[in-house]
Amino acid sequence: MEEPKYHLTAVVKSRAENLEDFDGPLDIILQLLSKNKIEIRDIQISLIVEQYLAYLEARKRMDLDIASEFVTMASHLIYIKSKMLLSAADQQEALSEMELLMKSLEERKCKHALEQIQIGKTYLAARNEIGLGLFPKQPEPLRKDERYRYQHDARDLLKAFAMIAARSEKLLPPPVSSFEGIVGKEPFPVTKKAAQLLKSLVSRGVQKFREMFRGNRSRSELVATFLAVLELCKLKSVFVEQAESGEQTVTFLKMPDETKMEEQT
Amino acid sequence: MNELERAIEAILFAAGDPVDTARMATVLDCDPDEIHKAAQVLSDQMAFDRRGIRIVRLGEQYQMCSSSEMADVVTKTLETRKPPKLSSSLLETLTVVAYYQPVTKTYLEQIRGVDSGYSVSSLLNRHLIEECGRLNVPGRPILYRTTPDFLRTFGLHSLDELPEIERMSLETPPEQVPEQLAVDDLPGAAP
Amino acid sequence: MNELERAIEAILFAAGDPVDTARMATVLDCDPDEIHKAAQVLSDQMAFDRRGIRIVRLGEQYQMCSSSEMADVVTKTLETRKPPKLSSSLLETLTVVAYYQPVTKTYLEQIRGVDSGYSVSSLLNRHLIEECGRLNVPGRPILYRTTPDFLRTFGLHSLDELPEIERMSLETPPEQVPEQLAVDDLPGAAP
Repeated sequence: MEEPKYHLTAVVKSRAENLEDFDGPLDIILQLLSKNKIEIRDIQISLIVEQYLAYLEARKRMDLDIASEFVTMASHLIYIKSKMLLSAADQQEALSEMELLMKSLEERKCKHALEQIQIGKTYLAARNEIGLGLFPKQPEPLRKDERYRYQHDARDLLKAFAMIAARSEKLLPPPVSSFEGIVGKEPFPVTKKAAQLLKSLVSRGVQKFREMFRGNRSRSELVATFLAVLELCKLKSVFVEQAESGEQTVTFLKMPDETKMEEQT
Repeated sequence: MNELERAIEAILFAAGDPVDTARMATVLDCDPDEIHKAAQVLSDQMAFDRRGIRIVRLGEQYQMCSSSEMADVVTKTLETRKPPKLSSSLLETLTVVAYYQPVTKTYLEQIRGVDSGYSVSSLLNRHLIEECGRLNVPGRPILYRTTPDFLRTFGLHSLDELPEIERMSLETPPEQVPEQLAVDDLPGAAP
Repeated sequence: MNELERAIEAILFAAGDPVDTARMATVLDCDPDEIHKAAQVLSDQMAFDRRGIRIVRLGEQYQMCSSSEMADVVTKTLETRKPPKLSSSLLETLTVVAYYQPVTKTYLEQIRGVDSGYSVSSLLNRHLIEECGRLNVPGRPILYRTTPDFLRTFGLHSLDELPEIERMSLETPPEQVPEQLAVDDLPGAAP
């Protein structure tokens, strides 16, 4: 449904309070009127009628739908305008007339929309039974696979540890890994160190405790030396005492029992 | 029957509900077009062999269902019934939703000119329409659209198959109190 | 494919659940033996064609199901919700197992200070920990250790790559250290 368009000069209120030209169909003019974008006094109805006739002339035929719509709307315009011209007191009444007009326009649209819907409804009604015999089924129960499928940062483990520590308010037993390089393994065997010490003591008799550590290259060798001295003491193979000077000395007594030494490794 | 067709057959069977082409494409690591092609081959073969099961296309989804030729034995075995045909007012409401979706109840009542609360809830119950969010205006009214079940029931493969009509754009009035319009389309359907 | 096979296919599809042979025989107005024969033909044909769907006999019933070869893609497609990520309590339990393994439930409950039965079984389900023998003490409690899945999840190649726990993280946080202990470490901060 093609609607005729109208051109009116300097009727639409712009922001700058200048009046701009209007181009568009009649119902837009009515809308603009209702929103006070156009003053009824600025509208020349004769101009609209002229343009409408020109439109008819161009189309060379009468569209009854458009014609009746035009007559309804144009007559309303004339009615409203004549009321406006009569007295300012009639303005309110004129405005409610406008609203009524707008409403009837909306209703016309709805009616048309519903008529159009009937086309679709007829089409659907004919197909109403096509799919009624197609039965879908319930989903098959899922075979659950709960295998974990996310990636975590290894540091999440540390955070979790901190959480436990914070909550328990007591020291957690350190895990085995914390002892690695201290006592977990014995990179420098105590037995080997004990043998070295014995060899050195046998040749010299007495030695300063401090000297036993001379030449030790690693923390584990230092530990081994200390443990070896303690172990040899326990086996009564050496004797440790503090001299007047405050210096500890180690004295060789006898060779220890071999089997007991082996338990060390 | 190739591997892709086997997989689609298994998925559609297990799902029961319509399955998105895109979802199958992701899982089966292939192009959606390949899914469409394979599903179409399967569907055609089933129709040609007049099998007891069929595959139907519903927009961008596929669904497996029993053949309508077998509707009688299926309903007898399962002791169900074919759903009844839609009444004229339900059909009208459904048509408005189909053309104007997503649409609010107020908007469709404006077009139909009658209260449509009963029709809407009835279509929701039949899974022919569903909620699809809310309109961002005061009151945040619920929006409705048609479902894949709607397509299947009416033997449509997509909404594009609906005949073309002129759609009006209405001035949406502020949410109307349906009091003035409270002539329910179902006489005696008191709330 | 004959009419009886078509009907059985449609019925088994729509039912989803197992269907009695007798019930199908009644509905299809034939002998149960004929149902058995037709269902068997259908079942064999599907297996032979390696279809995505299969028919299995369960005593006097038949059921249609998706092929187990397709279980993976079916599960992937249908899983609507991603399985949840590890909760903090699961993560804690897993951490204790990782650092103290092999470990009994009692020991890890002692460390965590809370009951951990649910966490342990949940981690077992997710294949992040596994049983690895029993501790040789009265009651012979089960020992747990982490799995290769655990290493993969945390991007580790071996347990040696577990981040080292710093002394700080093992100790009570400073703000919770009792006053007398805290000041000892500070020279000149005599009470």
